[in-house]
Amino acid sequence: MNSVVQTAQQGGKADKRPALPFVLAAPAVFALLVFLVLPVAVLIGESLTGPGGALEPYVKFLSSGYNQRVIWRTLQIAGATTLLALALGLIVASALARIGGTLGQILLFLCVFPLLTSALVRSFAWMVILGRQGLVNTGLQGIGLIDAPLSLLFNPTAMVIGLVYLFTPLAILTLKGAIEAIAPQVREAATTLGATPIRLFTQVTLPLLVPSLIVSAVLIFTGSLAAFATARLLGSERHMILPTLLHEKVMVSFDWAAGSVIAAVMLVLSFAAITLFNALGRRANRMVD
Amino acid sequence: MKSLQISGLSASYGGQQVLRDLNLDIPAGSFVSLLGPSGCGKTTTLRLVAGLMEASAGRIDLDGRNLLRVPSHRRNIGLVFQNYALLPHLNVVENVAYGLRQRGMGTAERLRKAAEFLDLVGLQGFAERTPDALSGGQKQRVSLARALVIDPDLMMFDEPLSNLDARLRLGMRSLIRRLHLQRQTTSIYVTHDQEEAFAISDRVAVMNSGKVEQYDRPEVLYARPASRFVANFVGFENIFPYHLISRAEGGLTISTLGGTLTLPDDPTWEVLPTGLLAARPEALSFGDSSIALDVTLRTYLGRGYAFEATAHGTPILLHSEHADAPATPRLSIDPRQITFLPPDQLSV
Amino acid sequence: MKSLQISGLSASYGGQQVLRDLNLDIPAGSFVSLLGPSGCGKTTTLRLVAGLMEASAGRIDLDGRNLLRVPSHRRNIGLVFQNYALLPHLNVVENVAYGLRQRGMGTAERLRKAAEFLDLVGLQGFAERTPDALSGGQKQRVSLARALVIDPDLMMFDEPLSNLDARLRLGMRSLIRRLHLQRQTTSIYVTHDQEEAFAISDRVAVMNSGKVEQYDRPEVLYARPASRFVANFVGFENIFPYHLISRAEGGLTISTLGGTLTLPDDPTWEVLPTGLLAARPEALSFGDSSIALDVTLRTYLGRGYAFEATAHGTPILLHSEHADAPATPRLSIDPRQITFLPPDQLSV
Amino acid sequence: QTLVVSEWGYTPDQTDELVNAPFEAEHGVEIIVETGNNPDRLNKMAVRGGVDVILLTDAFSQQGIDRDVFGTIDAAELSNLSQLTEAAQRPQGDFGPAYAVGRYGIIYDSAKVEPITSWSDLWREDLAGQIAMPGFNTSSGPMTVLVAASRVGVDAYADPDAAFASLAELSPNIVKTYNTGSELVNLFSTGEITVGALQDFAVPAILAAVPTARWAPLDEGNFAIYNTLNIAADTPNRDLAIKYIDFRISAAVQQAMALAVGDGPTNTTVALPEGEYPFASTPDQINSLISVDYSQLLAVRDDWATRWNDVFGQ
Amino acid sequence: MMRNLHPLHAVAAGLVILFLTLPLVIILGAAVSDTTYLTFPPQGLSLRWFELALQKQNFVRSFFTSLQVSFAATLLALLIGIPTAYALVRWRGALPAWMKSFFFLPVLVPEIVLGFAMLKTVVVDMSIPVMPALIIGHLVIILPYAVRVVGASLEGFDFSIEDAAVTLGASRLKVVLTVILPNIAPGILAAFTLGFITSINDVSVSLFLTGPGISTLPIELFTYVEQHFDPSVAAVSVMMMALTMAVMVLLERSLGLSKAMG
Ligand SMILES: Nc1ncnc2c1ncn2[C@@H]1O[C@H](COP(=O)(O)OP(=O)(O)OP(=O)(O)O)[C@@H](O)[C@H]1O
Ligand SMILES: Nc1ncnc2c1ncn2[C@@H]1O[C@H](COP(=O)(O)OP(=O)(O)OP(=O)(O)O)[C@@H](O)[C@H]1O
Ligand SMILES: NCCCCNCCCN
Ligand SMILES: [Mg+2]
Ligand SMILES: [Mg+2]
Repeated sequence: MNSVVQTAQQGGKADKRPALPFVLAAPAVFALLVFLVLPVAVLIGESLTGPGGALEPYVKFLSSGYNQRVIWRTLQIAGATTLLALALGLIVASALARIGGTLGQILLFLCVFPLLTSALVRSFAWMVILGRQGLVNTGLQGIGLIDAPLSLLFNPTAMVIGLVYLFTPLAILTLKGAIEAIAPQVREAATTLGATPIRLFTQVTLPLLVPSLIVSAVLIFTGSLAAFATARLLGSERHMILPTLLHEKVMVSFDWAAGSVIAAVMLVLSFAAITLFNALGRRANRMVD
Repeated sequence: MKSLQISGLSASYGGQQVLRDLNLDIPAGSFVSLLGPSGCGKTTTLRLVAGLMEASAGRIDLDGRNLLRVPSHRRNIGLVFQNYALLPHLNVVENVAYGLRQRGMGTAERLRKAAEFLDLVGLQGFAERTPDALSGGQKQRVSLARALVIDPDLMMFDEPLSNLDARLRLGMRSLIRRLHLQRQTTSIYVTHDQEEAFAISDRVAVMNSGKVEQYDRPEVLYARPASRFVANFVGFENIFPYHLISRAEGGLTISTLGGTLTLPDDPTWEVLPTGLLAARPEALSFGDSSIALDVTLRTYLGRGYAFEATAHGTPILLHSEHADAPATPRLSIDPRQITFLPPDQLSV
Repeated sequence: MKSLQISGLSASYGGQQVLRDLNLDIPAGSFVSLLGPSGCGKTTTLRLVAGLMEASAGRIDLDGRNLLRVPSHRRNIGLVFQNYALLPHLNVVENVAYGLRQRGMGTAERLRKAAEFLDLVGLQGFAERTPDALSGGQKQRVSLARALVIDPDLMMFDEPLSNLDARLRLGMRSLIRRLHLQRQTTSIYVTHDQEEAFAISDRVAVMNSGKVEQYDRPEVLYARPASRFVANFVGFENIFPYHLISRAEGGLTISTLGGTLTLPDDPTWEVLPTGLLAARPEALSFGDSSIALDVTLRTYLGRGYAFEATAHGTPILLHSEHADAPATPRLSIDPRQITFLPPDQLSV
Repeated sequence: QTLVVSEWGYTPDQTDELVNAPFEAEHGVEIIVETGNNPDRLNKMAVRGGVDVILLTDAFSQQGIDRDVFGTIDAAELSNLSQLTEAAQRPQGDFGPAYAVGRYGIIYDSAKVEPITSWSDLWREDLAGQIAMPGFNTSSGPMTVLVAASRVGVDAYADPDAAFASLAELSPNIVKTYNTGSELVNLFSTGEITVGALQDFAVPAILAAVPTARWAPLDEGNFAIYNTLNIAADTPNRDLAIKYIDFRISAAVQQAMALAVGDGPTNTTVALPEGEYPFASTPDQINSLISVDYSQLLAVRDDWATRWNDVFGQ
Repeated sequence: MMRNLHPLHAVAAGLVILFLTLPLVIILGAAVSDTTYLTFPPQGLSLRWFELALQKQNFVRSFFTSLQVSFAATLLALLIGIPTAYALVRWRGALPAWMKSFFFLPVLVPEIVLGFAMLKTVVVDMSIPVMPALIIGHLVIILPYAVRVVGASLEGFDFSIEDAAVTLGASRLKVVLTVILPNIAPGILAAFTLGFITSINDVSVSLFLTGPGISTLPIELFTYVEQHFDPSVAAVSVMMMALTMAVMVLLERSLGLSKAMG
């Protein structure tokens, strides 16, 4: 308790009730412990029980060539999505940061609105666009570029497009905030010290965005890793990724043991991604000079 | 050492014009302050010179070369910001070296030079810190070193001390003045603190609503402000109308504040038949003139007391060495601390 | 009008003690300032009196009643905050009426009374504005009215003017002083600005590291600070060691700064065989003593110039009416602006 | 009172009009329909119950039986049972009857591809990227393995390597493997595919969208798929559930559904007017259908699933 | 307005914004198409798919289930999230450092994993019925938003106004009611909106938690899209977007969206 009082914050509250913050947070902590931590722990616990040792289910799962391909595909799709969404997000965010007034607000609204509609609806829209009779094919046929419609749906590219569409608004929001948080004087200082616009971007803006890029990357990568609806609607059984495989095992083949292993693998990948991105972020920050 | 000429400079934000036909001649090697109230256009002027925004009209010449054609990052101007504007992801020495890096100087060389300038501002041993581990005063020193190290043709300061506490402010003020005397870089210094402007500058331009209202040596501004606006800004807190009754050999008689005053004349005064008399509080005290006072508040100043009073309905601030006002207080004026101004309609 | 006694008050944050055995006696109806550097415990003292934190030892009595037993919201203390602390979701008049509402006063009555206090602070016509539509000075007036309207037994101000610009600060200072003279509410005023403390207070407590170092009338503090710490705080910027050579009828001779000085004696001085001489910059000028100066920087002050110099290696700040230092500058001391202090080991 | 019926939800309007609404009216009960594909519904029912009657294809009802999800039904409880064909009465022992029989075959767009007359035609080079076929976890998925095996003349159970090698050759022609018949209808009507391996219940919908579509007469014949009705082991509404099943296998309902949505009737007393039907409408047609031995299939299911994934999960 | 924005940059940004906007426009177009399959540009113009969607019992029933689940879950999330956010911001140093990250765990655990885990533990082991299970599942995914958004509005909060209110005579409870809550009302509303929208759009967690006869609209839609590719899904999507838009406009009207989101 003593350390609690010691660190009591600004404004001078050596509070008379050091337990109060704990009491206030207790219901939420309880809810998460019982309904998140416990279920996930149980799941992982049960996945670690093979007849041939705790890790046996994992060895079995990971040694299958098919599963390896699923994992690799999942990572590739998540990686590609992350890079593309960050790039597109950066383009829009840096533009929006310079566009003020009503126009800026309208554009921001347009960028954010997709975030408020369900992933389902948004993936569904791409089915309409990429289909044989969709906008792209009719367009390309209309201008005579192709004569037979292309098969654009139900493949990893379609998934990546759908996911980039899903996550770019998130990148825009995060990055726009971060860009605006850079004091204009910092950029002006660099300019008066002789930085050309390009160097200003690479030496000042970009390094200062690293933390936000990392935050976005983590959210996008882990989000793509888990994107079930998009994978189901835009991918196909032939291009399973971990979430669709998990669903297949749990709800279709009723193989919950395999489902637990996949869930654990997904958790590990998510946390590994977070750790990796954070390490990258630290590295990038160290290397800026 | 280069000179700077600003001629006919105008600028606006959106539709609102904030600089109107501003002229300023800054001799090579001199230190000039822009003094004026908030919003009068001081920062805008610096930004135009630095190329951080565009002028709508006018010229800026550095030693005769038109600066407006040079892109901002090639102007070779050292700018010190009020909020320091250090690059948060670089440490202290990297910040100082940043400008040298843009100029293509090698790593070893620029770090050596940056270290040298850190010495100059008294920050030996802080090279490896990041900006957020510095106090305000230390940040401002880094900012100063960073601007100086590129050997700029012109140094500019935008209220560099206003985020520091009173004591630090004095130290930094001395440091800036000393460095200027040593390096003689032509400098423009923005402040709204009259005392600071006077202490540090060779010449001061008092700005009002986007124009220079008076541009002169501090001593002149202090003693002979040219307008009510400038007078107010340099501490003539009492300004009231007078009528000239007579000005003759050695004596000046005016009627003001419901009474009549006779003062020893000063030939440098421009006394119109009707105008304003401006007096610092130190010039006014209790005495025996025909002007009666009504004292409303006394405050202790340390050396002496200040009294708020009214004379003939006009509020007046005067000083006295004594704690108690006389029973029937009357005004006395020290002619060495007053000046005369044209009436309001004529002043701008 | 109630008196306040603080006795043996101690308080800590976590393990760190910030007030140690603080004593302060505030007579009913008087206006007392707590003056001290940042972190010395001024705010902590106010918070203890207001009941916003708990003391580890000591008593606080309001007219003999132990305040520490009364819960914070029943202490009936008006507190004016540096950052105004207006309730942002209420308009001006509702802010002022907030305390009355807590006291169960009816709507019509409390709005009428709030309006009356808005008049008092010169904010007629601002009743319906929200706080964010006010300037800093206006916010502080609302805050003042809000604290006054509840007719508190004690008014407390925590650096109420430090967020205002210089001009506003003077106006508000007068307003607070005037209101105090009119209402006579016992008041504690926290500031780290010596001039402000002196201007506004009946008595000033200079605080240092959680203790009161000197508590007296401003005039006494100004002329006879009791310690180096207080001297520094009230403007004795030059403090240097001396040895007493002789003190005889009408004359005092000391050796200091590598020379010898003879001054007309002042019986109120406490001159020890060895100690510190404290002098304001105004007390020092160029003259003809045996102490040689080395001038390093001149700055213009308006009325006169300040010179930074060293005497026998010690940095010195002195004033002069003239712009130019003599060719071989020597120190002169005005005995009316100096005082003597015990040597460092003895002072706290 | 409510009765929860779990089914595919493929033709909700007709089912409601011809089956559920009349039943509700007669028994004063509200029917809640839960929809989804076979495995989803079976699993949810197994995990959390709440379903009274479930409609599944025989492959999945067999799984349900193996997992003890269903209750047994005594033949005497169903007044209409005896009217059903032999095979439909007790297809899986003491459990529910089959109310419809479907065929697994091929449909193609005659305007866009050459006629198809054999299962082997699926392997034709001109059909590259044109075909959709059922995923492995559907009723008819594994049948494609049998087709692939017979194409190269081997027994899929005896020589799965050869069967799946044959299947692998089909892979380039497959655009998508689907999970529900309606998915296939979408693919067909949006032009994503021109050839589909499918159960015949989806044919009317495809014909409605693509009039040039043709059901292929296959040399090797079609596979039979029975749609069964079962009750939950723990249903509190057992009586009503049995009544529902009895109603659903009645001649009147089967006839109406046959005409409205093309469910192949199993009730021998259903008398359809002479004509061409998109389902096996005569005893001959029904008897010529190829039957799958589910006990054999379920035994190799996991192995085949892995092999299938290796082929298609590129 | 467009301070030194390079034309190429502006064009690139415009294209990306088009990429972000177009799909939703297309859904709108597809919804009013007169064809039985989904297509864009629409062929013919008809509202029949809207009509049809509103006649589908499953859609209507699941929509009301969704409303109930999302409303209950969001309310609960706020109820326990507001005190948490307050504790985290107000006693920044007093709570263990891991506490803040703890509340963001749900964001880091893939939803589909959470759904499966809850199916096993909450549904099967604890035998919690469908409706409460759905509400709990949604509560867990919304909680981080509630904590973060309310926390953000408290972040700029000047807690000295609490002290001011106390010295003016308000008890601690009164301070909460008359000072804190009114001042973070915009944040609470924003958190509510965000949580509600997140919840009502959820697929991955609900997928495992819906049960016989009790399903949420997205799950019904999901099942439907996989089976029927007709414009009624587009029509439902458009109606959902309209609802979202209405909520946002309402929020903007009553508070100013920028304020609420900030
Ligand atoms: N970005 C901007 N957009 C619109 N108007 C602006 C902008 N920046 C400044 N202004 C206006 O231009 C005028 C001059 O501003 P400027 O910043 O030059 O004043 P300043 O003299 O530096 O004031 P301060 O002492 O407050 O820094 C002011 O009226 C200000 O409101
Ligand atoms: N909440 C807190 N937790 C820990 N230490 C604190 C806290 N508040 C203040 N302190 C410490 O207590 C000491 C006294 O603080 P206090 O706020 O009373 O100083 P002050 O005299 O009001 O200073 P200032 O002029 O800066 O307002 C300081 O050392 C400060 O760092
Ligand atoms: N109208 C009922 C149709 C029965 C369809 N059986 C579907 C099997 C899906 N794999
Ligand atoms: Mg400025
Ligand atoms: Mg304080």
